[in-house]
Amino acid sequence: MDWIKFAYLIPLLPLAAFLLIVFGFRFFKGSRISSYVSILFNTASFVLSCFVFLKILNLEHTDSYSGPIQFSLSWIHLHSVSGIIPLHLQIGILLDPLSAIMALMVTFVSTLIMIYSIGYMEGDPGFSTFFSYMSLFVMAMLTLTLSNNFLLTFAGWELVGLCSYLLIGFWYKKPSAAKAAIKAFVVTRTGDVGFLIGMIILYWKTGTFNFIQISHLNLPALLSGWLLWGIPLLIFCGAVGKSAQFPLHVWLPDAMEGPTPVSALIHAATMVAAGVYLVARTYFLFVISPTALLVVAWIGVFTAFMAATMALVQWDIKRVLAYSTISQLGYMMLGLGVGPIGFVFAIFLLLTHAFFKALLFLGAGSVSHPFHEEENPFDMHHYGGLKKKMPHTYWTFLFATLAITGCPLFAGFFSKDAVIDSAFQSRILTHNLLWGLALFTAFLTSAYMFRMFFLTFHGTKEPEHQVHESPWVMILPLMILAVFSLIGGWFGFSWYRLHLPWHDWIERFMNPYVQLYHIPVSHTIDWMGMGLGTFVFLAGFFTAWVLYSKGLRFASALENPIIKPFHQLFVQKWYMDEFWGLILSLFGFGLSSIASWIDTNLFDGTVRGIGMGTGGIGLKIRSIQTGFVQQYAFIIYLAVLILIIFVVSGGYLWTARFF
Amino acid sequence: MKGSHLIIFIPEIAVLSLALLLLIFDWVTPKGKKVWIGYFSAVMILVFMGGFLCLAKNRFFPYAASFHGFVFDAFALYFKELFLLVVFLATLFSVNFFKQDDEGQGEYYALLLFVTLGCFLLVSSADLLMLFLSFEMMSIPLYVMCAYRKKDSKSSESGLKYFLIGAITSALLLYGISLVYAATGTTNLHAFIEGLVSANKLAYNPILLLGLILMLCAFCFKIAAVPFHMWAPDVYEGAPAPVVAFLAVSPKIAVIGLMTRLFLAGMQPLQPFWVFLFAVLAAFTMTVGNLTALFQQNLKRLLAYSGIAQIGYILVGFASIQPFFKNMPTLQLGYQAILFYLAAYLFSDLAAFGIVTYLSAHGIEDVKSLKGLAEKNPMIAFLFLISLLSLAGVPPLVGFVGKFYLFLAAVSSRLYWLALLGVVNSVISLFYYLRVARTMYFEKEEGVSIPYPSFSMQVALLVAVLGILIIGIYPFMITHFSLQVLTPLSNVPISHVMK
Amino acid sequence: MIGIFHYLALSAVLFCIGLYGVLTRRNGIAVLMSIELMFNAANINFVAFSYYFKGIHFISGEVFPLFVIAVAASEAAVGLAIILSLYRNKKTVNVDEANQLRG
Amino acid sequence: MRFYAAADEDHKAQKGNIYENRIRLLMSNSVLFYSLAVLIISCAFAVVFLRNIFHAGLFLLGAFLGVAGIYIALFNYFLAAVQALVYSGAIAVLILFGIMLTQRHYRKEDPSHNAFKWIAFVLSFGIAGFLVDSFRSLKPGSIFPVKHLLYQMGMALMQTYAIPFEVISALLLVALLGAFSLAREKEDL
Repeated sequence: MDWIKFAYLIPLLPLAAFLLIVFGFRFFKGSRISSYVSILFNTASFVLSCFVFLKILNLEHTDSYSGPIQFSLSWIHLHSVSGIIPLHLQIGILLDPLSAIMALMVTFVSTLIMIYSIGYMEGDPGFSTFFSYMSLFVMAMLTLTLSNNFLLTFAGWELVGLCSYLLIGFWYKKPSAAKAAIKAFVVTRTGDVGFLIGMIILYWKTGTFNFIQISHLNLPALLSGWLLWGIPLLIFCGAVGKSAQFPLHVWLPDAMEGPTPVSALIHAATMVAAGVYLVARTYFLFVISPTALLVVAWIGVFTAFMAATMALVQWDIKRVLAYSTISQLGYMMLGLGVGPIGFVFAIFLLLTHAFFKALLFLGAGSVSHPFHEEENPFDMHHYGGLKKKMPHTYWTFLFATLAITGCPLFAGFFSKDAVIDSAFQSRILTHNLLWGLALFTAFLTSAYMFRMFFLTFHGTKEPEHQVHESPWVMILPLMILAVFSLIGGWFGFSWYRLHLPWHDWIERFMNPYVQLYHIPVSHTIDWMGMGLGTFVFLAGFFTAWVLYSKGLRFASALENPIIKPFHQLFVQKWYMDEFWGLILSLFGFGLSSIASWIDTNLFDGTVRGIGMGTGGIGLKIRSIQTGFVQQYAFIIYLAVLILIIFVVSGGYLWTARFF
Repeated sequence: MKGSHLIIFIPEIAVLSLALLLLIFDWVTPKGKKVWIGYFSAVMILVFMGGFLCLAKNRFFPYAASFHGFVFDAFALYFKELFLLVVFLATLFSVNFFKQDDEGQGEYYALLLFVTLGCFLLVSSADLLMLFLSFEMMSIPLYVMCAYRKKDSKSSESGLKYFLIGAITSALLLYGISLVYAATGTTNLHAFIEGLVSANKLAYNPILLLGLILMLCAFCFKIAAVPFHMWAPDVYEGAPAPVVAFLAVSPKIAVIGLMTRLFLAGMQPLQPFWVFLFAVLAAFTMTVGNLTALFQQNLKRLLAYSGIAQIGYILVGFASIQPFFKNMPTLQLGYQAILFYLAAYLFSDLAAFGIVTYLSAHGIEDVKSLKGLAEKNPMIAFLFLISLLSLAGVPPLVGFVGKFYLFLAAVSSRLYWLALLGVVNSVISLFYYLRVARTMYFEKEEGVSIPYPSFSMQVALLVAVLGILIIGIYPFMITHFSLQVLTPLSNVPISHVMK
Repeated sequence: MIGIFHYLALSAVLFCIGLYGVLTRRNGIAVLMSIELMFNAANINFVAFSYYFKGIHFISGEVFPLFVIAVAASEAAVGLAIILSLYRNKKTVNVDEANQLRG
Repeated sequence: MRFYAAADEDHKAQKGNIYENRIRLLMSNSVLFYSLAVLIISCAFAVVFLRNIFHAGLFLLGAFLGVAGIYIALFNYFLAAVQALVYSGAIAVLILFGIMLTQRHYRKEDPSHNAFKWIAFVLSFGIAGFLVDSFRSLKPGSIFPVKHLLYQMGMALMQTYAIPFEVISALLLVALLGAFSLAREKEDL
């Protein structure tokens, strides 16, 4: 049985869960059934993704592999008379290594997070609603992932944005949550405008939305002049918004107002990675334009650096993680931007990052669980010395920290450091600058992560609250994710040539891309890269240990005239919120004054006139309706009379000339 | 006529037998079990729907067959499936409108089926006599059903108004038919069309045009096009709610189907004459419907005017059918758009009327009394919102896709002003749909909560709303089917006639 | 010599008298009677055309009135039932007094 | 026109048939037509103008009978019989019953016509003028009688119009059902 045909069920199963919960709402209310429904359908989707993944894996190692698999359905098909292009839009799914592994990751992580949410959301009045939104989100994310054309991708793209909005504002009674939801919506939408414009120009030039069809076209010939770098950059705008890259990163830290599982799933593991995925999916547009690639790389590395500096000074544990997410996404963009050499590593980082970042968020949720009566349960001022009280959380959190900071043998060591080294390997002078900045950021990463870790779990502070370990339903996903944070990296250290059986697994899996984009494969062991990676990890660790592990020694350092302005800059988030506020107000002021002038002088009169006019006509027509049946007959009769005169006088011959 | 030829009448025979069976059932069902009559009817209708589809797939889908003024083809079958869907939903709406032991339930459902039979015959008719009879078959039971609530003077008045206007237009139709017969010497549509096509001179025979105009007036009455629309709001307001749901959809679809068949089969020579008429009718119907709806407080009246506006949009499709495009008439967007919009209208309007039926059973008749509905009953409010947004044409719901096709058709026929007017009208219509939505969602009122709808109502609403969503998201289902349905109709008028 | 035109003129006049009655009579039953006059006018047309222009379909015109008579009977029956039902509720058969529904 | 040409050929073929004398008789005798026309139109005027609704009903009977006469003038005796039986015998009587049932609350001082009566009068006869005017273009066709008209009608009813014949039976059933359920005293909905 060729069950790969059922791959379209992967996004449809979570949709079914969503519909079931929505329509069964009143039966599920106040019970856990909705969570079971979500998890069941999600698991089914995960199993299906596994099958698809294995199938693709097998296909590639046989001779029968003949490019990506697509299933398409006609969506809108209009014949039309002359003058208008026949419109034939399709929807369909595309199964290739990239989408298969992404779908696998999304379903896997979301299943674990849903299991975790049973414990976390226990007793919340919006329990069922929460799970329905989560299912809808997973469906949208999978649509985006598996789509074979821009149109469906865009639909999924907007739908994940909507779900993110709903879930950030889930506790909408908190004003900050409502505000953050709107901010996230507006900021990401700014980027989407670019995406939409780029997509439409591309359709106009190529006549199709299909990824594969476009990638087979001779693009440099079709897209001349500025379009060659303009289109990829317009599409990159969408990625900048969704993946929270500079300068549109400002929404992500505020998005932490949502429930923690939402932060873990949407704002760490999946949705924010969608921007990276989009760039990877449309990489055929980027590789033809070095300019576009350079912009991507620089935005990526600068975002990584800036976010890391801000993460250094945050006191809210979830905000530290949010900035770290932005920083890691910057690394992924860097990997894509340095050219094909970093492509595979960027994807690899995307996957491993999903595991350890989800784990970090869930761990933070677990940590904050006992503090839920505080005004801000995520404030690290409350924490300290939690190691003894929450051993499971502690150990899993440690694994994630080691993974993200690049401790040898953990996932980040293989993925993140590979991305950094790919910048070095590309042997372009400017790229070496990128590499330097990226390496320094790796040091900062190590520093801020351990700062957070020490502040939370070490120290001698005795917590005021009755601290307890979280329930098993929350711990179990943590443990699974911890295992993957450790071994996740082992599947892809080909670049280090350590010659284990699965040593170049990710590279082999990505083989179609390696061939498509002519990705050079290195055959030497890069001792220097490994050494430097380990070095910056250790440097960051010791910096944090010296400053934070043994009580707080940094207070005096803050008074140092050199450090103080930087500290101020970081605490104020590089004044980015103010920057946008200024732009908005300047722009808004200019625009609004023009608009108000037009409004008062031009439109208002007209609109009011039209409004009164239509209203007046409406009332007049209504007053004809007297309820007197013979009057209706009379009007019909008058109409008949007019029509008869129209015929008998030959008026139709006269009017026919106009058509 | 051989016995085996009866197969082309299977849909009609099935519906007629079910109607008669229900009458007998009403007689033998003991008191206290009467409610099952409705369920039985609904289940049987569902069986018919499946059965006809299977028949179509296996036996005679690509073929067209006719027997003396009765045509059976894929086009008719498409409409018959739509009618069955309407009567299925209307039956489910009605189940809880009756009290448990009410008399006359069997008759009521039988009358619904008789109207459906009339609609069946209308889209299958290829003879003016057949057309007239099926037109009457469609109307007479509806007159009765409008006045079905006998103790309510509003219901009687509604029946009277519908009857009087209906009878007058029947007389117009009949007189028109007699004039058409005078001009062409035949009542058979195919003979008539052959005559039209072969002799263009006939097309400008004033007697023929007079006859056709009078017939058109009768059709316009049924579909409530301006200025033949004035009965609609009054009748809708007074008639029982489930009857209105049925009345607002089935006959309109049937008449539009008949008009499509007439055009597709051979009104092309008369096209320059029609296009102006339909453009003007469409413009007036849309605009008057929407403007008047702005001020309506009563929900049924609001939906009546909204339905008038919807018909205006469909007439845009008729106006954009282009003249002298004989080689590929079905490739014209106009036909496809009309067929698609009918399905869109069916789902959206039935969902809205279903909810109005449910609300009126709980004493809510006005927009004002919807206050706080979103708090009291979020599911109903949500479903109502979806159906209203679909009527307004908001993506990704089915109404949007339908309007998109219609206006695209108008643009492709260079009727830019009409397309523009249509868009402006859609915007105007948003005002009153959103007024309802605002009342439901943002105006608070403490009050008793409204119970959840009954099982049958839930099933019906679910079907309608899922239709809105699924076809809206994946319109190819219907566009593909409508293309299949249209193609044989235009290429081969009627290939073989059974003797 | 009486030709087709005479019959048609007769039917047109009859039709318009019926129309006048429909538009102006207040009594619902009188409106019903006027509608019957309109039906009869159409019937005269059918038979006259069939008689004067005999083509292959002449029989349609001869048979059509039979059906119209049956339809008229059923319309009259239903119409009277509705008018009676209104009469029970409002104690009047005047159609212009049925104007509860309006606006 | 094809149809008309065919009719002419038919006509030639049927020359000299037995009905010819009677045709001449009837057609030359325009007195019959005009007297019937005067009867019908005066009865119709009475129907729409008379104040007394019962008298109007009686004149309706007269108009129906006049139309039956027109059918005789057009040699369709069967239709004339049906007209006399069904229209005059059933429908008119039904209407008269209806009148009698609703006379209890009759107020004599009420106007019998509504406010449209003048404008409707002008416009109705305007429309008649238009119709008559457009009929002028019709050429008077050639006439001939049909042999065994009743037989042909019967065959048509059983063959060509078999389906409408079935439909009309269903329609009558529906009307019966509807009238019955409305006339029944009990509340239905």
